[in-house]
Amino acid sequence: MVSAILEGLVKALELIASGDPTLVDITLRSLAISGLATILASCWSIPLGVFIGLGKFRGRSLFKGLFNVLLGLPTVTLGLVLYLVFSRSGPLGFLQLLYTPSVIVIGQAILITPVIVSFVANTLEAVDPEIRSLALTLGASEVRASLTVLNESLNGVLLAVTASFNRAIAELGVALMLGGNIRGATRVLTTTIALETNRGQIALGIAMAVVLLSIVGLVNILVSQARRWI
Amino acid sequence: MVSAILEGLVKALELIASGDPTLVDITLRSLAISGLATILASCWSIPLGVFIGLGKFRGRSLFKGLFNVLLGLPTVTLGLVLYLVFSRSGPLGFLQLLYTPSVIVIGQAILITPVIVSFVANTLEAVDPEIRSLALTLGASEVRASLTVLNESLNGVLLAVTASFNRAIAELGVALMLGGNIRGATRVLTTTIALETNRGQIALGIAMAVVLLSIVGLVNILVSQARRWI
Amino acid sequence: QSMGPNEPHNLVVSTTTSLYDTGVLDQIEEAFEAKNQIDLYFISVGTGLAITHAQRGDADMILVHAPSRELAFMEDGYGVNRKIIAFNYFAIVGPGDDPAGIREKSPLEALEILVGKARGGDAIWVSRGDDSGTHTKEKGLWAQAGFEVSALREEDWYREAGSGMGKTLQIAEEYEAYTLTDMGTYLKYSEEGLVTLEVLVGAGEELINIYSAIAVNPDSNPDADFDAAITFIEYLVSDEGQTILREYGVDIYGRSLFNPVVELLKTGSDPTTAEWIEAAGFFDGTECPQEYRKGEYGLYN
Amino acid sequence: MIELAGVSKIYNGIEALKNINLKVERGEILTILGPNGSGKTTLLKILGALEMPTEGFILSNGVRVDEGNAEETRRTTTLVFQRAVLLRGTVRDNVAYGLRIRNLAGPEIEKRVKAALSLVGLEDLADRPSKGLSGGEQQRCSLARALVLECNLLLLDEPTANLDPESMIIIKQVIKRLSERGVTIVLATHDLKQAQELSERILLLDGGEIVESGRPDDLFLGQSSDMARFTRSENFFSGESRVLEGVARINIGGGVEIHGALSRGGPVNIHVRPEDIIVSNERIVSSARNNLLGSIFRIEDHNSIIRIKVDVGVVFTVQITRRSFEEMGLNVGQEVYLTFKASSVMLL
Amino acid sequence: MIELAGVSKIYNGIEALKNINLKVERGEILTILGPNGSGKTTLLKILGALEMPTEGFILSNGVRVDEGNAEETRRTTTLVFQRAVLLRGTVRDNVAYGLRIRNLAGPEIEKRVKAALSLVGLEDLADRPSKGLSGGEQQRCSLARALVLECNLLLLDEPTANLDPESMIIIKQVIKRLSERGVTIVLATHDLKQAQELSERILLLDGGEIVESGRPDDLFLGQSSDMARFTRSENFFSGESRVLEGVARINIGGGVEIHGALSRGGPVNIHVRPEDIIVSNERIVSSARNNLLGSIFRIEDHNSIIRIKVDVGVVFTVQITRRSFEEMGLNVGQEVYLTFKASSVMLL
Ligand SMILES: Nc1ncnc2c1ncn2[C@@H]1O[C@H](COP(=O)(O)OP(=O)(O)OP(=O)(O)O)[C@@H](O)[C@H]1O
Ligand SMILES: Nc1ncnc2c1ncn2[C@@H]1O[C@H](COP(=O)(O)OP(=O)(O)OP(=O)(O)O)[C@@H](O)[C@H]1O
Ligand SMILES: [Mg+2]
Ligand SMILES: [Mg+2]
Repeated sequence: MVSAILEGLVKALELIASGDPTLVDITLRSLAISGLATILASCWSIPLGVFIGLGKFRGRSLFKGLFNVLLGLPTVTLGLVLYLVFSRSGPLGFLQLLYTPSVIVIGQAILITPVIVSFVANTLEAVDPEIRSLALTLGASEVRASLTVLNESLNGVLLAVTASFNRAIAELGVALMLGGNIRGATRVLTTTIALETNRGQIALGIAMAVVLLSIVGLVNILVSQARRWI
Repeated sequence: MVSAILEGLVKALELIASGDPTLVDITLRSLAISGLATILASCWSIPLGVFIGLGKFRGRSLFKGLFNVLLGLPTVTLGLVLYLVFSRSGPLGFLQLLYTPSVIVIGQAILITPVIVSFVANTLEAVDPEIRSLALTLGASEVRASLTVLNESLNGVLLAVTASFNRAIAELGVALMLGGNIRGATRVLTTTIALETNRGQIALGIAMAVVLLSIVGLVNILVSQARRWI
Repeated sequence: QSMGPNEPHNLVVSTTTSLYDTGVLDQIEEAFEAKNQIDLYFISVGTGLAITHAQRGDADMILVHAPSRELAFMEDGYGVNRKIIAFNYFAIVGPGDDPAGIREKSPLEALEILVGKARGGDAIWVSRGDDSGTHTKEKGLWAQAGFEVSALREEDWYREAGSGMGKTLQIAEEYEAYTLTDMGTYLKYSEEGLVTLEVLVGAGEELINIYSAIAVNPDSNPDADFDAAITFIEYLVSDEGQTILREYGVDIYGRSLFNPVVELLKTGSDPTTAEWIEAAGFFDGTECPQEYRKGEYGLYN
Repeated sequence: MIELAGVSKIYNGIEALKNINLKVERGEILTILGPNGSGKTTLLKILGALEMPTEGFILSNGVRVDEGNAEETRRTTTLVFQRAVLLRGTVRDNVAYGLRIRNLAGPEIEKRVKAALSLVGLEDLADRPSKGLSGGEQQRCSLARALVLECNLLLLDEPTANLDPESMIIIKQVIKRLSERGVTIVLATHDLKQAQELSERILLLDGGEIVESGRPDDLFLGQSSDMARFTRSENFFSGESRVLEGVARINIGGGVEIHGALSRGGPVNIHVRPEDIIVSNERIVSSARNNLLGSIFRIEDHNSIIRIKVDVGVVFTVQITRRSFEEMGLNVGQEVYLTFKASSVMLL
Repeated sequence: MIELAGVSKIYNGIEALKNINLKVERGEILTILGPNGSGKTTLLKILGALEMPTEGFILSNGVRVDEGNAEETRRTTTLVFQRAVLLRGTVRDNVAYGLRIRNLAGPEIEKRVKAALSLVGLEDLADRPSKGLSGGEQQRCSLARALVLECNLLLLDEPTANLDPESMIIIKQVIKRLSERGVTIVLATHDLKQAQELSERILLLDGGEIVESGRPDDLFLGQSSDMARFTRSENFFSGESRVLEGVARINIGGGVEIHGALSRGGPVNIHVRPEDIIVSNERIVSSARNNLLGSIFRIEDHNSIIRIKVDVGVVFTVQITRRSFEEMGLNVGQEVYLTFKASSVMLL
């Protein structure tokens, strides 16, 4: 039965080699959705992580704990809650975003927010606190000093961001509940994998997973190359 | 209609207050499975993380990249692959572990391995390299020196471990594919949430999610308290 | 959705997983979209969630196979214009050596024997346990056979998978157990070599599985694309739709997965089956009682 | 230009500074001396508006500094840390940091960075990554990074630690030159020679308090006991004391026994002020209990005062007036007697 | 006891050490001097088996050290880093670390830690978390952490930087005492006085090479040009040179112009060896082009040699024999003429 795995590998190669248009479509959609979600989430999560990691306010550890806990939010639940919010009879139903790629972007962005926040905060805490003082004494504003600290721990921040991308592209619950796995519209790699698996098309499911992992691998390699240039 | 969420919260409180035996059963099982998985995974992942984080061998960055990529392994796929391995006709079928809690423990342990490895490796890389030299010059063996570095970055390591526990207890794919969500045997919090959601029992699904998050919160608080004593 | 007349409409169809997973809807979608300016959006979920979607206005119609719940859905004012589109049979499957000895028995008799054997430790039953159409059917069967499901649940041999059909089959396979399955999923899994369970009881009135389409009531949800829903239902019961349903899977499985129903009910070509369908899937002698019909679409002529 | 009023600083219950009152004038070079942990670094951090006092306040050009306006103060003030902290990137990146923040034009930055690097002798290392630098190179990089900013107030925390002699001289010259140009400089150091040569005013901290303050010569020559205790430079001895008939006989090594009016036995630390010792060519017969013979091996001219180092087995420093020095015709290599009273022996 | 043969060390293309041959004997105190970046730290790291040479090898008690047996060497050797690195936990935890590793019994650890802490004067801070320590306290903690191990080979990288004068004296005493007990000590420092007082042998590194090596007095008094250039201690001047008729006239400040046999104009650094200057009571008429009048303000006796500092506007150091010193009857405050040839002016 492990032959199914091998079969899946072979099939994956075939699919990739043949440039199967459905596969290309789904893959590009996955990339676009999770990439956007990662960018979107970074926009608010990195500043938030910096705030929590470097700030000196009351309740900081509580705040940090909260995001740690949110790491444990199951994707189905998040999918469900957001479904209720974006459903036509929900508070944001008027936006008519349900079953569109946009809402998956939003959902995944929310999903990965605690990942980025937690890890950025933690990475920053590990940076020599003197770095911040140094930046300040050289005339940096508080914000600029935070950016400097961030820059010192760029490796950690990049890891947080790529890990969150990996998490986003690999998650199923949100994509399924909010996107609905609609063929040609919101079908992404994970929903396809789940579908094929449910359909008993195990080799195909594995093939898609191989594609997914290749994509993730490629993105990670690109990022780590880009890192060298920073 | 966000009232469903409120309803879920109320229901969660009711369920918790009433000490519903099924709920207690499922919750304890979730805790035990994911807790064991975390402990198990830590046993091999922390040393591996140390090895990758501090080692100076060829292909280190490749190795590290691999684990980063594995962060992006969808749980369904992992579940599927392991299903093929543990199913009766699979290579480990003779163990008769499929649809038992043990196999979920194994599956989740594998799932979170890259989480721990990646983050431990990264945390260790961020530690002042002089710490290792210091330990060596004070007479520490290579292993002892690595432990000292680990100890210096205990915060990061603990975060990696709790994050991986959070991930394990929140994941669905492995629990469903390997455990089968069998009532009274392998049903855990996430599979229950998915079941109730699919049944359209939204409030109940949310209630279970609230329970899950409370558990995660509790565990995280306990760990961070314990951290003070180290 | 308010779209211009020439732009394609999105028609959101919440469908039960076991139907969607057969793949038949993909083929129907292609054929239908080629003819209509309507873009079909199939959302494949559990029966309960499919109904929730429709209730909350997130689907324009549903495809399900749980007549009792369909009636409740319409009674609550959420659905109208129900139309039976196809049928097939559930099957009781089990290990080839059939330790309980139920092969070829009638469904209810088979269940009775099975309980006896199971209580003696010779058989295991795996229930889907997820309130799906199949699960609803199973519960009905137990009741018909004179058992209280709530009591059976507590017995050791009665296992609840709480999962989809495919997973349930896999669990049954692992336990060498019996289970109730829809034909489409079973054939797929069997064909793929994922299960070696055999059909032991595969026909009989009690096992009939009726698929129907219900449009969302525009009174409950004015935004629902009612016209498009009716267009699609009409297509499903059209000759073309029925043909696709009949022919789907023949090339793969050597037999059809679904039986067309329109012809059968209209012409009375197979009175026994028609009778079974009416008994299991009609309410007050009709697919859709008058009060749950809306508009003049000639669906019920 | 900057003033501290009643400043205290407490870190987790540790009182690093206690009630400091201090005024630093434009263009002066103020040196802070003090034992380890006496609060020098803390004082500099407060002057640099990097830490806020727990009590009291700072006035910068008459304006009270608080969290809100600290940034302004920091724009015209810079602190070189005791322990060099370098940012990622090259030496050049590090030195350019403060200028980039100030949005200077590229060529201007380049010019100033180059000048600063050549000042500290790091021009060849400009493109080296900061991580592999040697200790002194790090220190010089961090000095250059501060100098390039041309701030009004330059705070230096042990700027010459880890520097080689040449760099040390250069940095001293740079400090002098900056001060002449009106830059105010406050520096903490353990290099007493540097403190004496460089500064216009010295502050001696101990236990977070200012225990002494004044011009270098006043502090170093007319040594107060605080200063003397701190510098340990002259006539400090450790030894075993035996008390016999109310007089302590203290063996301070080198075959020398000193008589002191002390009642403590066992190990003691003692001090004799250079001013309290009488030098003579002949042995003096008097009530003074200590009478030691030794040879002069160094003579230092401090205008009206002459300081002589005499080796009697251990080295004593003696301070006499130029007049007696000339009258006695003392010179190196000459044998002399040192005489002092038991009551001049102070216990530390 | 430890020997380096043909050792080179290259970091990312940077040659930190070049072909070092060195033998360190049991119980000796060897001081390494050298400008920043000359390889002192690198040499210590190699002696401590923390870094392996890129080329050449180390013999520890005759056994070649490699990755495999480095741990053994490290058990009996310890290095105090130039930049103190402290572990989490308290000062006490830090000092106990090495003993814990060696699985010593609890009471034994406690006893030794206490002794080590009181040696460096940190007994009161034993339970302080290591993170909040002042610079000097960190340095002392890291010294105590090494001393407590009682290793055979103690490597110290600028052990007295950041220390206050009292601690500095204590550490010097500790080093002396350890050496008497047979501990081998190699230390890198920029404190020339300390090097001169403490060490039995000095090594001068420059650009990764040993450029000078010998007993302190030989190096400091009979200064070789390498040593002189490094220490910059005496008769080093910077000034503007104008070349007129083949002779450079160099204005070195203080109203002093020196004539040198140089052909370089513009800013120059020059050096005159103290041995090359003649002292006289009367003005000497001779071919020597430099003739300066000044007054003696310090005289130092170094047995057969006397060193005199004369202020002629700038300070010159002159070295003469005891005999001429006595014959001339020189003394502080006295006016003398300094005479030296243009060819004695060396360009750096
Ligand atoms: N890890 C490293 N990577 C790159 N270059 C290094 C590294 N360590 C040292 N170097 C370089 O090697 C040379 C010698 O460095 P080393 O630290 O031994 O000097 P040092 O004599 O101790 O200087 P200092 O007096 O400043 O402490 C320097 O040029 C330094 O920049
Ligand atoms: N962040 C901190 N947390 C706790 N204690 C601190 C902190 N910073 C300084 N201290 C303590 O305050 C006192 C003064 O420290 P400070 O660094 O100002 O001393 P210093 O005079 O600079 O000493 P050194 O000569 O060793 O550099 C010390 O006892 C030190 O341990
Ligand atoms: Mg300090
Ligand atoms: Mg060094």
